[in-house]
Amino acid sequence: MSVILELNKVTKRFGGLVAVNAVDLRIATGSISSVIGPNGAGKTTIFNTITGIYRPDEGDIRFDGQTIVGMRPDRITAQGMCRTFQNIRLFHNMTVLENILVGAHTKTPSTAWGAVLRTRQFKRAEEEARQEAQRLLLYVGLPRGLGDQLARNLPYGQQRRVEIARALASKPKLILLDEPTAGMNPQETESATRLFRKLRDDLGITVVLIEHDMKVVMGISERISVIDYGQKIAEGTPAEVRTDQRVIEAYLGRHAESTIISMH
Amino acid sequence: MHLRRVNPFKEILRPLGQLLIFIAGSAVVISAITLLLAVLLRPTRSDIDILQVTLVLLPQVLIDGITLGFMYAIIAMGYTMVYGVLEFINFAHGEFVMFGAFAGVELLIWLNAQGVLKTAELGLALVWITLAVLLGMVVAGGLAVTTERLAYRPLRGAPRLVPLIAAIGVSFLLQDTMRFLQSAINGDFYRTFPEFGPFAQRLMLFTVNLDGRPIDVAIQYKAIMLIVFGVVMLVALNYLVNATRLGKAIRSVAQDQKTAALMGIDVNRIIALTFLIGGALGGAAGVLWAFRFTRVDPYMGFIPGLKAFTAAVLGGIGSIVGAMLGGMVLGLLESFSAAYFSIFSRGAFGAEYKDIFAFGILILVLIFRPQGLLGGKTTQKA
Amino acid sequence: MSAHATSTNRFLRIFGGPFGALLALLYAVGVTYLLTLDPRSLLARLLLFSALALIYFIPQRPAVKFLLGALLVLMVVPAVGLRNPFLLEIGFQVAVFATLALGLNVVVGFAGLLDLGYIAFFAVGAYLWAFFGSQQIWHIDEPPGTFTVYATFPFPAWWFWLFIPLGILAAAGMGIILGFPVLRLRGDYLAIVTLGFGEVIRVLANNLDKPINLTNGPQGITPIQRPPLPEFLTNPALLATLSQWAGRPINANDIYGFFFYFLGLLILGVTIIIARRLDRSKLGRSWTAIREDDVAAVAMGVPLRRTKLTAFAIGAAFSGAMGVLYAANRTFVSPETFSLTASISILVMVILGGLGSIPGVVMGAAVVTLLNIDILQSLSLQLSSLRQGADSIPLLGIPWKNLPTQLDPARYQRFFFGLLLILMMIFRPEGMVPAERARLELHEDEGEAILNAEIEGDIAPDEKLAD
Amino acid sequence: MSTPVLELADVHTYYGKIHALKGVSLTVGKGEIVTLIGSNGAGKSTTLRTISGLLRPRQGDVRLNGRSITSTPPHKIVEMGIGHVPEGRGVFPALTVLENLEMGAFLLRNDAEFNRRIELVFQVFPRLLERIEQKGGTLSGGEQQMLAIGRGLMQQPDILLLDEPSMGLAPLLVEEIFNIIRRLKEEHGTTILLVEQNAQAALQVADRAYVLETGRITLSGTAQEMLHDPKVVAAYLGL
Repeated sequence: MSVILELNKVTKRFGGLVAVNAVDLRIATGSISSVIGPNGAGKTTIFNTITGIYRPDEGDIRFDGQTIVGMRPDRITAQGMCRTFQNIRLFHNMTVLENILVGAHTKTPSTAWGAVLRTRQFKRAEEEARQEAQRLLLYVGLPRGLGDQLARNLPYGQQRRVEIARALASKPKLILLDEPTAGMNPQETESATRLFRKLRDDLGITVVLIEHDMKVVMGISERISVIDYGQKIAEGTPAEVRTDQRVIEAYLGRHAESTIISMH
Repeated sequence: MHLRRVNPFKEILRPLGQLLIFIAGSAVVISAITLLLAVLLRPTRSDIDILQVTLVLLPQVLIDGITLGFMYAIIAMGYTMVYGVLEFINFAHGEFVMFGAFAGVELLIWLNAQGVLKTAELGLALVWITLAVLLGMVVAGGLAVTTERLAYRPLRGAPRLVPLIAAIGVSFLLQDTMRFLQSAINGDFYRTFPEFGPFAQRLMLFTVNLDGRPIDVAIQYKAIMLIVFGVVMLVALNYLVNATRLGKAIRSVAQDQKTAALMGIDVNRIIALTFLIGGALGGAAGVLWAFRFTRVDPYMGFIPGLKAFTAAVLGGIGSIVGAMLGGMVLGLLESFSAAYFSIFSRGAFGAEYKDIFAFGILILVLIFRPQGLLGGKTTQKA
Repeated sequence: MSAHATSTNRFLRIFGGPFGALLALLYAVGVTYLLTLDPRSLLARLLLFSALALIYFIPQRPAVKFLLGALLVLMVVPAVGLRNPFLLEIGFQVAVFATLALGLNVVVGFAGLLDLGYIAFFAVGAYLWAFFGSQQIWHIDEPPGTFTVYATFPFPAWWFWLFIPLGILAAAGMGIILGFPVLRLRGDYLAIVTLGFGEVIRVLANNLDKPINLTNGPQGITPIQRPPLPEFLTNPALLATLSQWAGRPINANDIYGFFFYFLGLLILGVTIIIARRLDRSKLGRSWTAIREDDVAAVAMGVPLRRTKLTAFAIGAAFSGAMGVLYAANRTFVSPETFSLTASISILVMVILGGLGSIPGVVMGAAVVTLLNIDILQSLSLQLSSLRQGADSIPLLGIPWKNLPTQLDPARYQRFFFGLLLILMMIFRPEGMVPAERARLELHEDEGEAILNAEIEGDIAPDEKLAD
Repeated sequence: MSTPVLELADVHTYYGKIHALKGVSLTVGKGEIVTLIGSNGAGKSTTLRTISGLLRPRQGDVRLNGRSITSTPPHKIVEMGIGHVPEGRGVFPALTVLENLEMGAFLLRNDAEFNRRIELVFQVFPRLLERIEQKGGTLSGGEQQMLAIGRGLMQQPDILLLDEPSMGLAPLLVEEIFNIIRRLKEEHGTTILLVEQNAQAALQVADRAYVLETGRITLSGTAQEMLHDPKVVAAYLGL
């Protein structure tokens, strides 16, 4: 089993606060995994550290066999890793299609000179990027006509999908989804979960989620890592994690078995 | 248990102590660097004994720097407070300073015309100056509140560029408004601070012996007065913000307006009051500035405004203590660079470069420590 | 452009169809006639400008609009300019400032980086040609005011053409030099630092007369060479013909008026094309993306550093070219031209026209330039002529001649700029001709957008970039 | 029936052009817990913000204890007896736990009464007493929610508006928060209007419920009825 993403003793501090404390993580190529844990446990900080928004204070992060510590976030994206955000960070005043085109930034070969001179190559690159964006729009389950809408005018659930389409436009090998079903109703959550599985099954993309909705986490993940106070306290299959005493104490609570319904 | 009691004594002594540490600390560090430079450069210069010149100038340069530092600190408070509550750089703050200066100077010119200034002894002269400062505070504070109401309040919640651009507009508008008023009434647009009282006299402190030559170290009454005004204002503001109910309301509005409203705080009123306080401080600084540099004109607010902003950023914008430290450091640096640049470079670079120096510092601070010297990361809004 | 046709108001609708085109043409001809009647009339000039603006807004095909506009700009203005060279001067200045405004628009409008020291790049271009295109090089060891007069220039005048690309490069380089340290700054901090940078350039221009004399200090550099005119333009026969048309003697100096007018228009045209094409390219999207949310943009693979630097460099490049042209046109360059007021006045052009909107910015530049060099000046002239007479100010009863000269409207540019900025921000922040994007924002759909409004306050950029 | 503590009659609220509430009417009686459920964007938070005056309705009436507060500014509404614990908690990050609680009693000038209230808060949330000198921003999510509710209690309001108190909390903490809400009603008789995504948990503690869909109330009844209503079950309980 090959490993696409590997964290070795990664530590991130903010002033005196240790947000992530010597965390080890191994994500198998082609797997679906989740990172769970109480609010403020450091899950999003782990994502930010992996994607280069923060630089780890200690430890090593290897993506596809190569260390990415100190690499700029845009370079990391170009290497084939992309993400969505907890609180949806679309470019609100750009159209849906433009949003996806920005996602395709590293895969669009047009240059500024080409744009000024209107070269044939520029026109072809733009046209291809547009078609690809349109295709992605349909792939994530959005209607065709949505491309020219401003992103801010879309309802919440659709915004989440645009964000995924935007991430997919960079042709990632690995996608990090930060609370992708937060604020969705049960039906939306279900269809989103189907989409995540499709990403792996059809496109072969490795998927890592941060999620609070235990139904999603338990239903989709092959492996789960549990984070508390910046440390990894448990790891394993859903069945293992569900019965782990420390996880129950720190996170799931006594009624874990019964409350696994729709608690986001 | 009485949880809500404030110790007023502590709230006065603490900022006073901080202020003293800031002044002494930055003065010592900057003097030491300058003297070190002088020692290093000494062998390269045959024309003058550079160390001696440096030492002779030093006391005056220090006093100039400290008085300037107080003025920057007082003006910087306005930036910092408004930034604290609205996260917005009030570009027109320098113009409040200018309006305050004109108000004070006009009052003194009028008093002078009545003949009451000529005969003023120290005590009475102090009364007149205080009156002028108070009038400057009232005018500038009132102007700040009016500006907030008319130009900034309609823009609340707009993208950040919008109020900033409006503030630039206010700044320009106020400059030319004053120019127009002065031109229409006086025929010309600048005014001079009338000379009166014994402020030019010096208080001898001590004499030092340098190579057998005695050098008198004295301080002008004017400088003493500027320092006293500065201390009083900084301490009073600290007390207001840290120890009063109003201060608590200001701090909570600064952190989260909506929640503050849900606590029963009238957010609009608090924002208006913040402008009032900031503007009044600016107005006071304006009168003191006029007192120090004599001439007032409609464009005089720009440079002190910019410098004070630099000071606020230097100390950590949003932090009141930071504004005091930033003001001191900047005032001293500027006074040192104005005095020594030319001497150290054999006249190649004159005092004009002190502004470039100030901006250089601003850029360096923003690059390496964007939160400023004292700004913590904890104050960031979620 | 066609998007305007859909939102046309009732007044503009009468300019639709072939009849409307004819009507617009008639209006243009009427204005031209007025101008020829009295070439010095401010009203006629304003009407000419209104005709140009009208042509932009009317519901006609772009080709028709273009033709009508070209007619006015390329034929009517030069023709009337023969009789009143001031018109050409205004045209030239509009072209210069429109180009500057377009450059600033790249930085502020497209990339969202507020630059308050933009005039510095213009200064770089201007001083570049001022230094090499004058005799300053001979004076480098002399303090200002002690000049010996030399007969020759160090470089031939045709080097001007070489210095236009050099000016572009120098300004772009300055843009990058400014860009580097401020890359990490946001919004208001950036504004203050760029303002400081602008002041630094001005202070340097003012003080670099020692230790070596590069800028000649506050006195400025003069004379600066103009590019040589081609033979056929200065042909005595041509000049004679033109003099006859114009009803006044036309000399080589007048020809320079035409020369700079057309050269300015050419550079403006190229600038418009470049700005438009960049806006609709990958780079333009990257600019918008970092303006909207830089963290998300970086996470999508947009290189923050390079994207911001290109905005600074390209924005600066436009004004570098115009700086060279301006120095040649004036034959004199001094620090006064590059004040903060100048930077702000360019910002006013961009804001007034519409942030991010190319036609808007050009229009804003025209309005502000007219205000600056024509309207306020004309009012001042009017006032000073009143001052000669014995009349009194109505209502106040004060004789005009007692009015202080300090009250000349021309001295109150800042007042008008300030007022314009405030009013625009309060009532129409998107500008006279809003960018497509801003217009879309205003026509948002109702319906399901409730949520977005509801959560807007809660979406905070809580993550900060580490780098 | 006596006057309800809170009454909304045909309230219409707009965000600019967007018609967010299209005629919402509801009542909350003394000592009741009433919950407002609905999907994201239905207008639940908008309803609370309209009640506490952060938004002004364009039409309709909001009455507190029979008095109209429709055009009263938010700080006055607080004074009149509405405590609003906003979505996202709104804890002042740079103030300590104690100072945050003090802000809740900003309008109160009586020290004895202040001490009485804060004792009560510490009784409900002993964890806050342990953290009394800690800065609000350094608390965990659950503790911040407790602080926010505690601060609401410091106002001793006639009615407490709770906006998504379980949002972003781990299952363990969600349970704890709902236990506290139940205790507030049972032991202190607090009147509560609760907005929740987690309809299941909300209906467990509530007496009555309203369903809000795109700005309109589409269903109302007792919590028990709701728990068994097939439409509610399908749309909000996800079973």
